[in-house]
Parts: sequence; C-alpha cells; structure tokens
Amino acid sequence: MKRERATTLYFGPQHPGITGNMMIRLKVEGDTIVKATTEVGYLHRAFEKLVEKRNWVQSFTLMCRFCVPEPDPVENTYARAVEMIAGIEIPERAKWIRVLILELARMSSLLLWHAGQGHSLGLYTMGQWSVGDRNYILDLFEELTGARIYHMYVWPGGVRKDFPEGFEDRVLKVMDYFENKLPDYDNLLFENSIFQKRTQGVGIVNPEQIIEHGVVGQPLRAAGIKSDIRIDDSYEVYDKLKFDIPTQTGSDIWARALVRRAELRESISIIRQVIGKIPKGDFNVKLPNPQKWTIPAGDAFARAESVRGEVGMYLVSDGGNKPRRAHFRGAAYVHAVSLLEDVLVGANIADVSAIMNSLGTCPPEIER
Amino acid sequence: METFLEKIKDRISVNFELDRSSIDVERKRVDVQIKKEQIPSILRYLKENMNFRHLMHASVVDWLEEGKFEVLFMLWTPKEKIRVFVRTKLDRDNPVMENLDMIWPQLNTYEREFKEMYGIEFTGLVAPEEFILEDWEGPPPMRRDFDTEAYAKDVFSERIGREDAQDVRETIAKRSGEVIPDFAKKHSR
Amino acid sequence: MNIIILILILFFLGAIITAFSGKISALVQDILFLIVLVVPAVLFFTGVDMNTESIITFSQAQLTFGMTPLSYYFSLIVMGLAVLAGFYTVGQMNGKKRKGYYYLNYILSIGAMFGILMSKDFISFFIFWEIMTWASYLIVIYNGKNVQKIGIKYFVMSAIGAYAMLMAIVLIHSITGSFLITDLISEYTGMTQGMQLLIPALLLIGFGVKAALMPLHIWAPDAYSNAPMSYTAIFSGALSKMGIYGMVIVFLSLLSKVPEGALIRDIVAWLAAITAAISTLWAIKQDDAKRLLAYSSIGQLGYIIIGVAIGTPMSIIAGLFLAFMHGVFKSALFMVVGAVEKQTGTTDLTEVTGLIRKMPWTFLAALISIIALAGIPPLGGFVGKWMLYESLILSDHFMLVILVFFSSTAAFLYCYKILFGFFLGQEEKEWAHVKEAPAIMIVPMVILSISSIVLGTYPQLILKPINAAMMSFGLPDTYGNLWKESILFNKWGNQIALAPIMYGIMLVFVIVTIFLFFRNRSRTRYVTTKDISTSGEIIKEHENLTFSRGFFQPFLRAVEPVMKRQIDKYMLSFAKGVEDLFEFTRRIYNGNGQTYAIYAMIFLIILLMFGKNLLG
Amino acid sequence: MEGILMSILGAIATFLLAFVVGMTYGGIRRKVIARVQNRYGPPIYQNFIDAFKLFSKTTAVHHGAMHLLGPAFLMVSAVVALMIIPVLRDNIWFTNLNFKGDLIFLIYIMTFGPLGMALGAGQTGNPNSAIGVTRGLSQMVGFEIPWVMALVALMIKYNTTSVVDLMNVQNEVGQWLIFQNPFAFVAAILASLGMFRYAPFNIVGAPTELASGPASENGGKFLFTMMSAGSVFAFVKLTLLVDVFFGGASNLIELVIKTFLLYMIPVMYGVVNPRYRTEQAVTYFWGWPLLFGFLAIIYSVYF
Amino acid sequence: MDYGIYQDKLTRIVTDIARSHSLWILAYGTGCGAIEVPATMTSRYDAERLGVRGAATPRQADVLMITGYLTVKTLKRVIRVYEQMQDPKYVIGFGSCAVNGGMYWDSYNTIKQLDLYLPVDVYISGCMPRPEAVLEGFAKLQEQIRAGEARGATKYKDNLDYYRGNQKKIIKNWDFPDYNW
Repeated sequence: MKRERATTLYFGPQHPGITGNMMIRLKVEGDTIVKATTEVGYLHRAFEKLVEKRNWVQSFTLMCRFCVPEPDPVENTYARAVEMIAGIEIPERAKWIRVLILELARMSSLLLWHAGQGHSLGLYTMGQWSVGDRNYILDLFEELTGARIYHMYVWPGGVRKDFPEGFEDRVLKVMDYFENKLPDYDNLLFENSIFQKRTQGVGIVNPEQIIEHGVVGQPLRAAGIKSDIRIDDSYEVYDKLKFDIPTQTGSDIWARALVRRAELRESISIIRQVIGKIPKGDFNVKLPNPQKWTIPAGDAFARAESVRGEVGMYLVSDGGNKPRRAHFRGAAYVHAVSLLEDVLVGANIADVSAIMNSLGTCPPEIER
Repeated sequence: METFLEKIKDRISVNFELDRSSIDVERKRVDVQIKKEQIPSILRYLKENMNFRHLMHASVVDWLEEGKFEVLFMLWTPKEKIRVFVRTKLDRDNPVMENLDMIWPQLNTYEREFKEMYGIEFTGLVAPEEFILEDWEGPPPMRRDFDTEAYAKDVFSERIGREDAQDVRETIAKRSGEVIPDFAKKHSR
Repeated sequence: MNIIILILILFFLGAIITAFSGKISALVQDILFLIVLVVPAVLFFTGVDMNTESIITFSQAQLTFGMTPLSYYFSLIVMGLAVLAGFYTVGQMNGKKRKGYYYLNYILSIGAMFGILMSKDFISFFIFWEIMTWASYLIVIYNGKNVQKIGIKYFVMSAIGAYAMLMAIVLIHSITGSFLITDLISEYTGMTQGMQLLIPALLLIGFGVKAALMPLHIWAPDAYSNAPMSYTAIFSGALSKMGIYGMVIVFLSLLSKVPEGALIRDIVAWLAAITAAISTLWAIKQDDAKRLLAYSSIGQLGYIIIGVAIGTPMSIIAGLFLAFMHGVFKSALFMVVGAVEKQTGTTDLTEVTGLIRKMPWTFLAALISIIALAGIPPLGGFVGKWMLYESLILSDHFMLVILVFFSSTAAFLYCYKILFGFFLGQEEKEWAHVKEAPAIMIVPMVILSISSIVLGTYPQLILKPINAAMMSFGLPDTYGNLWKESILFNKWGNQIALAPIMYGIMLVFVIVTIFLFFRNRSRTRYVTTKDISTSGEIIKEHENLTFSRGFFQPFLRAVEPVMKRQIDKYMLSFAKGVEDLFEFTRRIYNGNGQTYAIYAMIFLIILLMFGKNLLG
Repeated sequence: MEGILMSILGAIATFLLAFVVGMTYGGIRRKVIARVQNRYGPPIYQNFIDAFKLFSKTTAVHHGAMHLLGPAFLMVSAVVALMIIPVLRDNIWFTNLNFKGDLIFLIYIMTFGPLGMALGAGQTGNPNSAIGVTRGLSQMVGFEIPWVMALVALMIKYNTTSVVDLMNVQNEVGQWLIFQNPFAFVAAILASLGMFRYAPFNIVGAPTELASGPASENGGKFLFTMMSAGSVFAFVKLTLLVDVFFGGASNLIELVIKTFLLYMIPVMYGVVNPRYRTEQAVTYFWGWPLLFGFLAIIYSVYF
Repeated sequence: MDYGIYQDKLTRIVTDIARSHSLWILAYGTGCGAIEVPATMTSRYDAERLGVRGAATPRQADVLMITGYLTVKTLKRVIRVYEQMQDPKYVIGFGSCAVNGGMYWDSYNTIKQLDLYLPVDVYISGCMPRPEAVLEGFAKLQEQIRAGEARGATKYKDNLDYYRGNQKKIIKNWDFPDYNW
C-alpha cells in the first residue's frame, strides 16, 4: 500500500488532550485537519449484556457507571423507566429530592467542564479552581449518599435515603459559596481575551447539521434553538420550577461556553427553589424482595436532560425478575462519532481538544 | 390528547400497512409495527411529512424464544411532544436490513453498533469494519445465546479468593481479628 | 603571450575540445573537462598578479585585460567554485545525456566570468557578459522542461539588463569617447547631474538582473531550480556575484563620488532589504528544495547588496565577505540537493524523508552549510552577519537592521525545513534503497563545509584580499581598524574575538558531548523511527507519520497579509507583462529561444565592434 | 597557570550558580502557580529531585545521532551564552569568556540551542515533535523582532554593542536604563514573555495539543539535559535583562532579587492565561511589542 | 576495604529517595477512575506535594495508573505504553475492577486480574477509591521504592515469557514491535 499523503496524528487514547479513553485518528496537512476518524471501544464493559444476568436492583448499580462525570441522570432515567413499566407512583418528596440531586450533579459536571475547557486551552488554573470547588458539592453528595462519585441514590421507587438533619442549610451554604466564587471564574475564563480569541468562531457546528445529526444539549442551544428536555418533555417536578433555558446564536465553542456559564447559574437558582419548596413526606415506596421482584412485561423509554444533552434509557421487561434489555442513549453518542468527525475537518490541531470538550464528548456512554 | 394520538396512528396506517399498532395516552406514545421492507419509507414519511424530526433512540431487542430480532426507532416531535415507536421484526437466522443512515446520519453509528453486537447486516452501510470490539472472534456478543459468564471464565482467569469472600465484612473481620456483634451480623450481608 | 589571454584561450579552446571529445570516450571527456578547469585555476593562482595587463586590438577597438584587487577577490570565488563544482559535475553528470553540450556551456560560462573580471574596458566586459548569459541560458534549458516559460523568462530579463547596460555603455562612450572603465571613473565627476544619475542607474539595472534585485529577480527561482544542480552551485555561488562585482564598481567608484549618489544607494539598499525579507518568506513556502534554495539565494544576495550599497567601509567588508560566504555555503547546499536528487530522483521535501542514516556525509555537509547560512556562531556566516548589523547600526539605518534581522531569523525556518525534509523524520521504506552519493560528489561538499568552519574562525584569510580591493578604491585601510587577525572591531570600539569563541564553543561542545553523547550512546540502543510514542496505538503500514506537508502553515498564515497583498499580485502582473512581451517577441522572430539568442548575440557583437563609427 | 585555573573554577562556579538559581526559580514558579491555584504546592527544591530522578532513570533507546546530540546542542548553547554574559559587575569569578558580552553574538548564540534541539526532535520521527518545532521556530521569528528593536534602541543611544558597556553607562549616569528608555524595556519584556515560553506562549510543547511536542520522545537523561539547559537559559535571559535594564548587580543577593522580580512577570502572566494558537502567538509580537520597539528607537534617536 | 559496596548502596538510597519523591503519572485515563485523578491533583488533596505530577508521553513517565477496569482493546494499548516507558517504572492498579474484575466479573470484555498482564506494584481498592485512598496508594508506592521493593519492571523483564503468554492469550492480533529496554 502506498504511503498516505497526509500525516497521521494519533490523538489518544494515551494523550493529555483527549477526554477520556478514546481515540481520534487525525490526518493533517500543515496544522489543518483533513480527515478525522473517531475510534471508540476502549471502555466497552458490556453493561447491557451484564444486566441480563442481574435482577432489577442489581442492574441499578451498573447503571450509574455508564457515565463517570454525571451518573445521576442515568440512574434517574433507569429508575423512571422501571417505574413506568412497573407502574410505581413515587412520593412527591422523592421527586423533589431527585431534582435536587440532578441539579447538584449538573453543577458538579459543569464545574468539571470548566476544568476541561480550561485545560484544553492551557489554562490550568481554571481546572484547579473549579475541580477544587467541586469538592464542596461532592461533600454534599457524600453526606447524602455515602459516596463521592457513584451515588446509587436515585432508586426505583424514590430515593435511597432522606436528607440528614440540616442538610438543606448546608446546601444553601454551598450555593452561597459558589455565587461568591462564580465572578472569579468569569474573570479568569470568560473575560480573558485570549480565551475569547481561541474560542470565537472555532468549532462551528453547522445549523443544518444540528437537526440532521440529532444534536442535543448545549451545541443545540448554542445554535439558537431553545430546547431542553426538562421543559419540553418535563419529568419529575421540573414543570413546577421556574428557570430559563439560556441560548446563544454563535454555535461555536464560545457560544457553548456561554450557554454552560448561564446554566450553572440556573442550576443554583433551581436548587434554591427546590430547597424552598420541598414538601415533607415519604421519600420512597417500599420495594419487594429484590430477588423475587418481577415486573410485568412491557417497555419504556425514559429521557432526561443530562449536562451534555438528552439522555435516554430504553428498558424492556419480559415479565421476569431481570431486565430483558436496557439500552442507554448517551448525549455523546451522536456528538462523538458522526458529528465530531464532521466538525473536525478543516479545524486546527490546536483546537481539537477544545472542540471535543465543548461538544461534551464522553466515551463511556458511547460504548457502555 | 387521545384523539390526537389516534389521528396520528390513523394517518400512519392509511399510508402504510401496519402489523400492529397501539397508543399509550399517558406516555403520549404511538407504537407501530411494520414489515422491514417499509422501514425506510415510513421513517422518511414520519420525518418529512409528519415532522418527527428528532430520532431519540434506536434499539434492538433479541427475542430468542421467538427467533426474532426486534429493531425499533424512537421518534419525537418537539412541537406536539409525541413519541412514535416504529418497530420491525427481523429473522434471527438471517438478520438483514436496509441501510438508513441517509435519513439520519446518526443511524450510521447505531447501525455499526447493531452490526457488531447483534450481527445484523445493513445492506449498503459504508463504515469501518470494527466499531467497539477489536479482533472479536466469537459470536456477536449481545445475542442472548452468547454466555458472557462462561466466556469470561474461559478466557480470563478469576482471581482466587473472590468466591469465598462473599461476605466482605466477615472476611475483613476474620483477617483483622475483629469481633462482630450478633446484631450486626445479619446486616453484614 | 600574456597569461590572462592564455587562460582565456585555454578556457574557450578547451570548451570546444571537451564538447567534442565525448565522441572518443566518456572518461576522456570527464578528464579533459577537469583539466580545462584545473589548469587555468593553477595558472591563475601562480601566474597572475596585479601588474599583468594586455591589450588586444581589433580593427578600431581595443580590448584591455588586466587585474585589479577587486577582480582578484572575485576570481577567487569563481576559480575555486569552478574547480570544486567541476569535480562534483563529473560525479553528477555520470551517465547523463548531452554531456558535451553541458560541459561546453559550463566551461564557457566560467571562462566568460573570468573574462568579465579581467576586462578593463566595457567592450570586452559586455562581450563576456553576453557569453556568460547565453552559456548559462543554454544550461538552464538543458533539461528541456518548460523551456518556453522558464528559459524565456531568464532570457527576457537578461535582455532587459543587457540593453540597459548597452545603453549605458553607449552613453559613456558618447560622453567620454573611451570604453575604458578607468576613463569613466576619472571623468564621472565632471558629467552633468542627469548623466551622473542615469549612467549608474542603467548599469545597476544591468547588474541587478544578475544579482536578482527585487523587481528584476523573477527569473531566478525558475532558472536556478531548472538548471542541473551542479551548475546551479555556480549559478548562485559565482555567476550572481558578477552582478555584485559590477555593483561594487558602480557604488564605490561612481556613486560615492557625488552627493546625489546617496539617494540611489538608499533606494537600492531598501530594495535589497525588501528583496531579502520577501524572498525569505517565499522560500519558507516552497516545498521543492531547489526552489527553496533559489529563493534563499535571492534573499542572501539581498544582504550582500545592502552591504555594498550602504557604502561604509564596514558594510562593504560585510557585503564582500558575505558574497564569498554565500558562494561557499550556497554552492554546498545546491550540491547537497543535487546529491539527494541523484540518489532519490526527486527534490520534493514532502516526499523524501529520513536520509540521515543513509547519506551521513551529505547530511554533515548540509548541516554545516545550513548553520553557516543561518548565521549562527561560530561559523563563517555569523562573521558576515555581525559586520552587516554593526555597519547598519553604525550608519543609522535602523529600520534596515530590523528588516535584515527579520529575514535572517525567518531564514531559520527554511533552514530547518530543508534539513528536516531530506534527512530527518521517519525513515520510510520507499527510501530504504538509497545509498550515499559517490565520493567525487561528497568531497567538494565537505571541502566547502570545512571552509565555512575555517572562515568562521580565521576570517582574515579573505578579509585581506577584501581590504586590498577596498584600498584600491581609495577607501582607508581597515586592518587594525575594523578587523585584526581574527578579531572584529566596530567604530565604537566594541570587538568580538572569533578564535577564542570558536575554541570556547568547541571546548564546551566536546565536554558536553563526551558527557552526554557518548555516555548516552553507550547505554542506549538504536531503535527505528517507527518505535515512537503514538499514544499507545500501533502504526498501520500505510500510515504516514512524517510531518512534511504545510510545514510552516501557521507562520505563513500569520504573514499572509504581506505575501498576499503586495508581492503576489505584483509578481503575477509582472510575470504576465513579461509573458506578453515574450508573446510579442515570438511573433516577431517566430523561432525558438536558442536561435534567437545566437542572432541577438551576433548582432550585439557587431554593434559593439563598429559602434565607434556608428556613433561618430 | 593560575589564571587558567581561576577561569576554569570561575566557569564551573558560574555554571553551578546558574543551574542552582534556574532550578530553584523553576521550583518557586511551581510553588507560586500552586498558591494561585489554591494549593500547597511542591517544595521549592522539587525541581532538583525531578532532575536527579530523570538523570538516574535508564534511557534505553535513541533514534540516531542527532537525537543524542540535540540536548547536547541545547546545553552547549546555554553554557556558551552563560560564559559570554556578565553575571556580576566587576567580579573576576564570573567574568569567564565575556568579550564584553556582545549583544548580537548573544542573540545568535541563544537561537543556536533551540535549533540544535529541533534537529534532535526531528530525528525522533515523531510527528508531534516536528509540529512542535515548526511552532517554536515560528514563534521565535515573532519575538525576536521587538527584542532586537529594544536592544538596537539601546545600542544606538549609548554607542555600544556590549553588555558590559551598557552596564557601565548605567553606573556612570547613576540611572537604570529602564528609566532612560522605558519603551525599550516594555518591548524587551514583552518579547521575553515569548522567550520564556510560559503561557500564553507555551505553544511548543502544548500537552493537550501535541503531547509535549519536541520532548515527546525524550525521557530520562535527555529530558534531564533539556531541563537543566532550560534552567540555565532562564538564568541567562534574566541576567541579560537585569544587566541591560537594571544596571546589573554588584553582588549575588542583588542579582537574585532583581532576577527574581523580573522572573515573576512571565510567571504571573502565565498563570492566568490560556494558550495562543500559533499564528496568534506570532502576530501578538507584531502588535504592541513592535510598536513599543519603534517608540524605543524613535526615543533613542530624537531624545 | 571495599568501599564500592557502600558507594553503591549510598547511590541507591539517594536515587531511591529521589525517585520516590518524583512520580510522574502517565496521562492515560484507562477507565472511569480517571475522574478522581483531577480531584487528587487539585487543591484539597494536592498530590503535587508528594512530587506527583503528570507526564504527557510514556518516555517521560514513571507511573502507569490503571484507573479502573481494562478492556481487552485498552489492554493492548496499555501494554504498548508500558513497554515504551523507561525503567524504573511502576504500575498502580486503581479500583476494585483492577483488583479482581469488580462488578464486571462476568463481562466478556474486561480483564479480571491485572497482575497477570502487567507487574502491579500497588493496588488501591474501592469503587471509586477516594482521593485520600489514592494519596495513600502513592505513599505506599513511595515506601516501596525507598525500601527497594518496587521492582516491577525488573520482574516484567525477567518473567517476560510468563507475561507474554498471558497477554497473547487474550490479545488475538499480536502486531506489537519488540519490547526494548
């Protein structure tokens, strides 16, 4: 075979610039990319195969490990899908707690995004600040669920535990902390002229591609389309909360960054509302013995707005005590493969990492 | 709402010959089942004529007992907020289907996955051979007749000690000489 | 018989004999070729001194030959390079077709250059100038590729230069009534002011074509890259210096005498600086080594012209020193490219990679010449650059310093590109068969590289003849003033001692190398360039891991405004104009370039012979 | 004989000084960055540990002669530049080879090392290395222009090209050159941001883009050499700036204080800025720094 | 008296101390454990205090952190990367799934026992291991290095056949270049 014309650059899997364990095979001429091929599969653990051998509750522990930065939306979609098939009505308080958890997870993941976006452009201080501050949210999680990362908290039939005493106050305190802290982030990241120069007009997702590829989340909203599953296809108690869907029109990295910046503030406001409105009552319904718990045959598709966009869980029960099929749809499933390959063509080598971060590429939810 | 869903169902069934159809009012969902040959045309019809522009998800379920694969496409319209599930059954022994990625480019990724995980052939699919697995020699792993546990036992050796360390707490206690009180014992599992 | 005449006759007779000796055997031809080059060189270095002068009289014209200190200095370049490139030529032309044709023109052009340097009157100067032009033109079209385009471009530009020069000669003769150069110099100050500016300007156009000064340089990239590399070494190293030679005479003996000359000097200096900057940027853009070096030559000639045009003693030393150095390292580099071309069949920097282990000697020559070209201490290029900067700063040409500095820093880019493109990078299978070039090609390159090193430490070897040449123009003695042995001074009293620097760097280098190179080497093992960290992936067979396409794309993007807005459009329109001119001439003569060239030459000679009568 | 011994000892002392100061500054830089990032940070001698570890690591493979020589070139260039530069005013121990420290020579010798390193990186055959090198060279063309303009402005004002003379001038006048020609200082310090290659100009080894660029294939002793040469270089650049603009230093404490304060400028600028793209980094230097360079020259000529 | 032994010993002690305080982790997030590595490196835990920092390419790195499960596809890359690292090099197995397969004990695509394929110096258990646990893992590794026990690379070299056999058992298409040390 004749040697190729363009130079091959292996962007990952072992590369500081890649988000997670995946690979982009770049063909470059000069510092312009002429072709990009995404290769995934480095994280394939076959969850969807493993659930065939696990009962409904055991499967639940696998579910949260689909995506590392934000396990809760996945737990939530699974729990809701199970509830849909089994016809379980969960208490009102559980729904509010779930919203709180989901928004905390959203905050934590957005802080990680701050880190990733800063890191991808060489601004390591941003990552140090935001990941360091993220620990305060993880502390809340730890207090509530006992774990920092994999909470296994949003349970079919409600949530696993109620709030500990004084938890609401501590949440509010953390929110206060972040509200004081966010101007610093603005100063460091969003008002930095170099950051603006590096992101404006870079990594533009074509408006036609947006609908064609089924782009979701911030890339969609950064193109000026006001779409959010939390409102469009509302779940839990999001319809009882007042919040805004931030949009931008640039459709570049900068626009997506601004959308995320606004979303972080929206999340704080949602959490404040939840703390103010949360009703008293039960936090879950009693489930039967997990080993013997069977769910009537049927299927359900539950979707939710994760941080990087729409996620969904397609769950099929054949009437047994184990799921027949659980198929997860991650936001990055379209972003990371077909869309990224298109967006990267013509981009600069220097921007690959930033574009990936901006699209919210997360390999574990592609290959599961 | 119910009439609206009925209307959509009717509109589909006028144009296409459905095997089965149902509506679910609570979840705002219309379910149709159709022959695999009509899948491209119905998807295109739904997308272009009925504004179901958003493909939420596509999935495959292996009904081993029936000898069928069920392939389904989940569509959504942001305007009316209604879901349409289009299903089709493929013969499990000869799962062949037409390539659909010109309707939604993202289906290309889905098809690559289904091809690898279930062995479903999509005629006309242009994509690299491998997607997730590398140098996989066994049967398509997501098929229900593939036993992952047996495969794992066969290929990877399990670490010794896993089987008797079922009760983690007790094992740790035994190792460290800690005495577990009786009341705690029953919660230890 | 006078020794200069003897050498000239040797050259011209030898050229013809060599051309036809190919009928006997190729080996005889090669040997004859070398003899014809070496014997005159030996004769020149042993027999010629400043007093030899001879006059040949044709019907009414006198042809005067003799040597001046300046022509001695340039003869050093011509003769030395001619011999070294001659050996290289024998290696490179081995097995090629039309060797006789090539040898004939090669020797003719060398002889003509020698003739130019020895001429003391404008008639012989012009005759040899034209012989040189035609001989080099015939070599440019030797390959037979794109003759119409490239050959004609060179030809038309040379014709412009020749007519400008002819016009100047006619003007001079009508004023002074003599063809002697010395007569012009002595009567120059008495001329009208218009003539004082017009004659040098016309002459400068004539010389500027050969020295590739900016508006007149468009022929050079094509002609340099189209000629066989062994000749391009002469072309860029020696032939272009004929333009410099002429310029030195014009600037030092004419323009420095009148106050208005400062204007022309500054214009030329600025033109040269812009030439240097722009052609450096163009060189960075090239993907073909020949064209890259061609643009680089234009840029380097720019520095030389700046030095000569500024006209302070130090800048002239710098210009002349750089002229010699340029001859040394640029010929070596063209030879390197020729060697690579011979061994691989291409000079495309994006194709050839990883030859360092296959052609180590060629690499060494290239490395040293590149360091000299980049002007990095302690090699010879630095000496010239240092003197050039100092002279520019001292003569208050601050913007020129910045421009020159910009182009010489930007030159690092193409220097690295040529080294990386050919020698470094991945070692690919398609070049696995490549072997080192034959010794006859290596030795001249290595000798030239060694001279780069030597001249970096002992510049006095050629500073002495330069000093003599400058004193002959009435400039003050610079020994002990601007340089002393291997120490350079400037007017402010700052000095730089080259020999201790060289020894110091060598000492540090040896120490560090012993500590690092040999220590590491003994403990490490060579692995192929395929064994690199590729993010954990395993390289597929057909994947290209050499980064060679669009090498300096981001830099070129940064300088795009400069290259797009000004030079590109300008060059294109100029080229179009030249092409139109060519269309016009072709309509008149309706023949190919070669016949036309010979006709024009005969016509010019006749005109010159009987010009005196015609002009009355 | 005594003179030779003295100069050898002086050279070794200078090298050790530069090495120690450079390494310590690197450590302080890490500490400062850590403090900006709300961290405790590594100890300030961490760089010595890293260097020693790299030195003690096996270096099993090389890709050819230039790969071996590349770091050596870098080291030679650093050491020669160090020997030329006047470290202290009127101190025989640190005089070394300095020929009164010719500025043009210094400018050139300081580019020699990176070019040699570029050759070494080129031979590894790693495309990341080659891309990093092209970026570095492009950036060099960018920052050399304002840097040279600043120096030329000083040269023509004080009619000298030597660092020692510039130091003496400041001594005689009793005023540092930073006050005499502030524009030149601004141009020089902006150019030195590029020279130090800290953010936003760390485009050469940008980890998230090129996986550390030219250093990709260099580990162990190669990296050790690069690291120590880099430290020496940092010292050379700082000392040069101090000599030219701050009147040099008469003792080591003064030198350390002055260089440290100067060093903090690129460090602090780097902590809070992301990285430029290559063409942005190049054109940055042709904006304000170039303007200041012109101002410096005009100021020198007319005032 | 033979001072050589003492000299060797002294050098070893000094180098071991230096090595233990300068651990450069290879930037390779092989699994989901990579999420706690940034937390370990940032303000609350700040692993840089211990001399831990990132390295971009295998040639520069000392420590290979296997952060979590390893799929077969990743294992191939990990082996390649490990073999490109320069001696002395250490491997940290991170998370339950690296220890014994964890919850993926019956998955067809993840390995269950890391030390069959690579010489592991320190295991950190937990899912996820908290940053404190990670720090303790580093401290443990430092102790081992200082005691001269962390000789994984030597073990790998000496028992290459064993490791190769295990690796080849599950990696079907073996197209590696030779291991060079």
